[in-house]
Amino acid sequence: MDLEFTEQEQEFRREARAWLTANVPAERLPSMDTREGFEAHRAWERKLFDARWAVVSWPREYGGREAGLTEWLIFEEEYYRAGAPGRVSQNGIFLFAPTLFEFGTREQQDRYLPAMAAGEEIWVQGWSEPEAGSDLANVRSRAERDEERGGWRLSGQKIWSSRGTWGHRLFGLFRTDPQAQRHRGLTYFMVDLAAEGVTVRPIPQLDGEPGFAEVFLDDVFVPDADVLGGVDEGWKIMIATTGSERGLNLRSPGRFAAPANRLIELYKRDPRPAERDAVVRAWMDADAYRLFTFGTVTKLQAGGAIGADSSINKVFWSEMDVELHATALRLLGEAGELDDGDGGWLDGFLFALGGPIYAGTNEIQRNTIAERILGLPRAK
Amino acid sequence: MDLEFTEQEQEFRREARAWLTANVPAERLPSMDTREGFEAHRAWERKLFDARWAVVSWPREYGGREAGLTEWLIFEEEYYRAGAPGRVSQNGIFLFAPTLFEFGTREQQDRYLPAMAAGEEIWVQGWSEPEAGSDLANVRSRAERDEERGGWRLSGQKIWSSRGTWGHRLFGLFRTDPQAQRHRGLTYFMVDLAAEGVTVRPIPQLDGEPGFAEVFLDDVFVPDADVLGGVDEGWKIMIATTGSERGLNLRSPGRFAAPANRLIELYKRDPRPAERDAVVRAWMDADAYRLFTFGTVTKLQAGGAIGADSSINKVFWSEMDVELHATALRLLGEAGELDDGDGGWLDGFLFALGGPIYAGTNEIQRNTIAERILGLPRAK
Amino acid sequence: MRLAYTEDQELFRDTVRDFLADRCTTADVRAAWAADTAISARWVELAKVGVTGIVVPEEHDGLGMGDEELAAVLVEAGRAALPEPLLESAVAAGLFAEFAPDAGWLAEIAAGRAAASVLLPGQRLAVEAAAADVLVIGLADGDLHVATPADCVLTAQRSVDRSRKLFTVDFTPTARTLVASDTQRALARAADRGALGAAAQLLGLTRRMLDTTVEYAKQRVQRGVPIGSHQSVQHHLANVLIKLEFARPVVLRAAYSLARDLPSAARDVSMAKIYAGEAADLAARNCLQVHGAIGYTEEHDLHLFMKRAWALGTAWGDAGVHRDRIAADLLGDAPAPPTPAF
Amino acid sequence: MRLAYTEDQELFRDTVRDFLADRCTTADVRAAWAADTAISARWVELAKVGVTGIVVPEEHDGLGMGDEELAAVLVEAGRAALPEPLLESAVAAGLFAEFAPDAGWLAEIAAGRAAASVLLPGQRLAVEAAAADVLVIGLADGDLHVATPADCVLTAQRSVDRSRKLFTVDFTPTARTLVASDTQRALARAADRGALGAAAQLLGLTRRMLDTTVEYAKQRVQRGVPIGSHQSVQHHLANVLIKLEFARPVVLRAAYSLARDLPSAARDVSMAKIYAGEAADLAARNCLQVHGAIGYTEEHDLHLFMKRAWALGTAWGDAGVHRDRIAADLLGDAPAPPTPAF
Repeated sequence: MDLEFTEQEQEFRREARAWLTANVPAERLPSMDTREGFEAHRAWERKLFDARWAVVSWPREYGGREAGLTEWLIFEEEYYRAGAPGRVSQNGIFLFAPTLFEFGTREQQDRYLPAMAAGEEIWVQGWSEPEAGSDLANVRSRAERDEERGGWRLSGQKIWSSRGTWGHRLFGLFRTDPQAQRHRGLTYFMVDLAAEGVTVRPIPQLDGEPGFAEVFLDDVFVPDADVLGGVDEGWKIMIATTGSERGLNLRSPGRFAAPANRLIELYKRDPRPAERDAVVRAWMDADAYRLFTFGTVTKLQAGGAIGADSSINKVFWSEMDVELHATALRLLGEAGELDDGDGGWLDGFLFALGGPIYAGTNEIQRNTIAERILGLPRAK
Repeated sequence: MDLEFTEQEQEFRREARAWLTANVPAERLPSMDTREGFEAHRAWERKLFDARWAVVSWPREYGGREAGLTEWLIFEEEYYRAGAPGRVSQNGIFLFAPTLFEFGTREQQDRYLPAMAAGEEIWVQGWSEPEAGSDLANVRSRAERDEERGGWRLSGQKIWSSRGTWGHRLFGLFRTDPQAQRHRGLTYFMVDLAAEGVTVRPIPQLDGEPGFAEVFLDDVFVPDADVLGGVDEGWKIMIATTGSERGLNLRSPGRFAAPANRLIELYKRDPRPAERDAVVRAWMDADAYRLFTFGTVTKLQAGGAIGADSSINKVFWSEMDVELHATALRLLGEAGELDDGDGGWLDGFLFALGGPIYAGTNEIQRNTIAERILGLPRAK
Repeated sequence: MRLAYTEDQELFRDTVRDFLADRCTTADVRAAWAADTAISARWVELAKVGVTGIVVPEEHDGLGMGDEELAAVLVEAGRAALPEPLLESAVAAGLFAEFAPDAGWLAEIAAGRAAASVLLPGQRLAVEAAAADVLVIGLADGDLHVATPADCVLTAQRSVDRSRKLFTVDFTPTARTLVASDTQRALARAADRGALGAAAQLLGLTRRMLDTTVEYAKQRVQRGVPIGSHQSVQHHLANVLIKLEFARPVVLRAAYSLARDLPSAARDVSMAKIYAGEAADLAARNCLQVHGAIGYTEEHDLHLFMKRAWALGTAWGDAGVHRDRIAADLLGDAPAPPTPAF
Repeated sequence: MRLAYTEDQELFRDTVRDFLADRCTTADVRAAWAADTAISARWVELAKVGVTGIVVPEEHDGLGMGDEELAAVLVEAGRAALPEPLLESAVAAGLFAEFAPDAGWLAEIAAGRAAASVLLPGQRLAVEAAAADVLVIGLADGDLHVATPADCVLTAQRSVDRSRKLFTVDFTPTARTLVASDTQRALARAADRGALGAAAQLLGLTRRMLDTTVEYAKQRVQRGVPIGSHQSVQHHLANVLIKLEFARPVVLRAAYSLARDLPSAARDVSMAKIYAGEAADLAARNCLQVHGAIGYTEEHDLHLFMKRAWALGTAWGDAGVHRDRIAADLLGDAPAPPTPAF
């Protein structure tokens, strides 16, 4: 066992910390789900990109530092520790990019990755559909062949598309073979949201801002160049991406260590002994999550895979995040129901409540744990 | 609303308290699931009976006081408050007697009720079978007609029969119509455990004592006089009894108020602030249970029925009971793993763990609540 | 022994329920979100049903009832997420009746011509302080003041529930505003009425969230089956019902105790606030989870009830505050504070 | 950065696992229940595999390893519910190595010719005090004594886990038994080793209860389907696995910290004890529930593991004690006690 960081890793940490200290905006940016906040967050992404901190684990040619997993963990710790803004490009750089790296052509990568990393193009996920719920194999949106123009005409409806209100491009599955059942006959498309036939209806979230949207597609032309991977092979490709969504990338330990430490400070400022154990619990859980992630990184570095373990991870962090923020609101006493500006505890609480729902509800995750890890018979 | 007791009720309370104070044994009796303890508990039942405190809600002719529900609650509060012994006749007087009163003939009542109330005959439940689990409609034990002798010959196997090791008589369902499916074709029998063909195999419980038993019946003759209600009408009759088991009778509020108050004393003797909230919670839950029961009694006195509400009741008390005792063990610190003699917390904990399992697991109770009270579609 | 409302009380409650089902729809609640004040034309109508004057003595045109009836009606207010300061006006009315019965406010409130806001010792936030006609302010030293918004510097605060128009109050007491001194006991009782009223509303909110979600779970079909047939959904909702059914008698008992000023009243109220708050918290959590993404939007009505539940769980003393009070009473490990600190 | 055992450590652990699978069956554990002492012929065999001498220095015929290897092996001991005082002997060995390396006990323990019991400041119960060859007793004033059972008046106590032969110890310290003074720091470290060892065993117990119950849930058919296909059963067991998987790295880190005497070692150990204890508690609760009545009997093996889990959850400082220690460290609301009070 070795829980120390190497001198090189520590130097990486110092460099990241120095840059963040000097550059993180002193005041919280407006919500990224407002027009103004969206632009402010894009500008921040640009700044990160210019200093080569936007996508540390990517290849240098696309703006990264080729950082390993440990360095990535360190960067994330420093990022959240510094109270830096949320990542408006998150769906692109964390969720979609791994797929593009694995299944995209060189041309597609060159075309999309730099703009994504620089915050120029914000990507939007197109997974859920109103009738399909969390069951992606039920996708009904379809793509019809347009030989003449060399592409496809897409029609249908996507929902719960994060960043959909202001974002630029959507990635998602469409049914290219109407005869095929369930997860067969689906193709992975990249769609320009400015294209003719696209209508975006913003949906206000719990915090009142249109953080996600419904996207209607009516005969939207997408050229062959924007098909990712092979036609009818979308399911296989999608699995890789949802693996990322549920796995390591979206929720780095730094994401929870930072608020856990802020919670300790909040408690110390005005101790309420009745909440002491909840505060300790929140800090311990964030710490346990960090250690769990260390274990996962160790496994990955030894050539192992995450697989269904990501379900264990997702249930834990999403429930911890809700409890952590609920504890903070209780510590605030009477003020717990108020927007607390820079404190951001209420916003954080509302945001956290989405955790047990999205990327596969925790109920489905628990079924997955039972069936795929414990080997229990399939639930009916 | 009126949460006061009448002068008459208060007088009843004083009388009960005075008698219990004078008569409850100073030392805890040995476990009723040992031979010695079983007899000691029977002797105690006899003493209760002689003073007309064994079955306060029964008619005077069978040894009762015709107490109403409120008086019954009062008696139970005083009974547990006094730290009086557990009721070895419980399965008979609380679980089976309501059925016997409702469906038995006058002869059956005269024959069995007085001996039951006096602790002379201890009754044993014969519900579960090894393969049927909690699904009583799956009963496989069968009764074949014996016209010649005027009765039935019973064969099969019952399991988890509380008090089965030392008890005298068993009540339960047997299949009289082998053609009938599920809950049809079942008949309610009373079986003398001393009869030829009965084998009792004691099963040690978590506490090491044979609190329940497996009962094997091999061609056991039961005369027609010991059929309760009509042939093939056992299911309907059984429903009434399980209603009692899950409902008001088995778990009076006094059953929890007494240990909750003892828990407060335990905390005060050696306060562990980390357990303060759990102690307060246990006391509050016991108090809430008392109020809930008051609500139920109010409803019953107005002519209402309990019905599926008993599932709400059962989940609450059984989980409260486990938490209450677990809290006590934590308060005991290092000694929490020890048999603590008169304290009885460890025994109480082990006993409480059965609560969420028996009389319909809490999982099944929650399904019942969802389906029968909330009206959700049947789980598959 | 009888733990239930009387037939008369139930009749009154049912009348209010019917009125609110008609006149306080979720569209009306949304209107309150958008407006500067939640006090609308409905206030006079509520007065006509008797609701604003429940605890106003009969000689001042009220119903002359007490905490039991107030709690019964506030359950309905919770069910409808009624945004008006009904509880605050009732708390104020209690103090008026005791210390300033002839100041004229009692009849105004009973008639729906006035609404009151209130600020008790330890509280920093006053509901509808700007739009209220009168503010009743109790100070920690026991002085009781009656002021108007014009006497105060008010700073608006944004509640998670935007229909709650909250303000911090900067108030300089004067001889003109002072109506009584040494009112600590009455102020503590007023705080208990507030906590009881919040608990009652939390019960109604829980019921509403549960009912809404049960309907959804019956109708929403995924993979060919209604989601309500999944055991996980069934257990989520069964757990809410269990919490609710055990909170109900606790709130009822608190109303009974407070109405009679029993020695246990403060403890009983604290327990009611805790139990109702926990039921509502669990309802919000589980009902959101059962709804999934649709429940996470402001387009769906669920959030109106969740946010009210969170706000009222915090207001009038949260669970920690009330648990401390009960612990002090039961375990004697600290002197029981006479009034919940907020 | 690498949070995992080395290949060598895993190899050793696997050897012990195989040994225990063969030589510590549930029949063997039941035999320990029935006997006066749980120390059996297996003790020498354990010594041959190296297990009794893990932390005994090599010059005294031990393996000269530390807390990491000890924890790895104790996970296996937990999985098998090994009843021998392996942890107690290791804690004693640590103290011998520091204060009485030449008293001869180290080699005796490593060879399996002796087993030790231990009583640290604050503890009232000693495991196997009567059958042990030697008792190491630390007093609150920092004096360290080495005694034999004959030096003490022992009173047997009945643990819920009858394979744990517990005694209260009435011991009069003498100059003959005294081996060192001012050992407070070492005694605190010894208590931390005990807590870590309990945590490790709790992990193994959790895994065993879970595995046993998963098998049962696959095989037990009710109403035509395996009970493991019910969502409620799936979620009960998934919740246990989640607790276990998050407790594992916490215990691993504690072993790492304690092995290196890092400044955070005490806090890390406390966290390990809490997490492993909670995992085992939940496993006991949920696995019993999934088994139903059959799990409630002493005929079924489940109870052997549940009872050990309850006992070890309490021993070496329960969750409340360790939470206090972490709170003191994190929140500074009280001076951190150097050693868990039991």
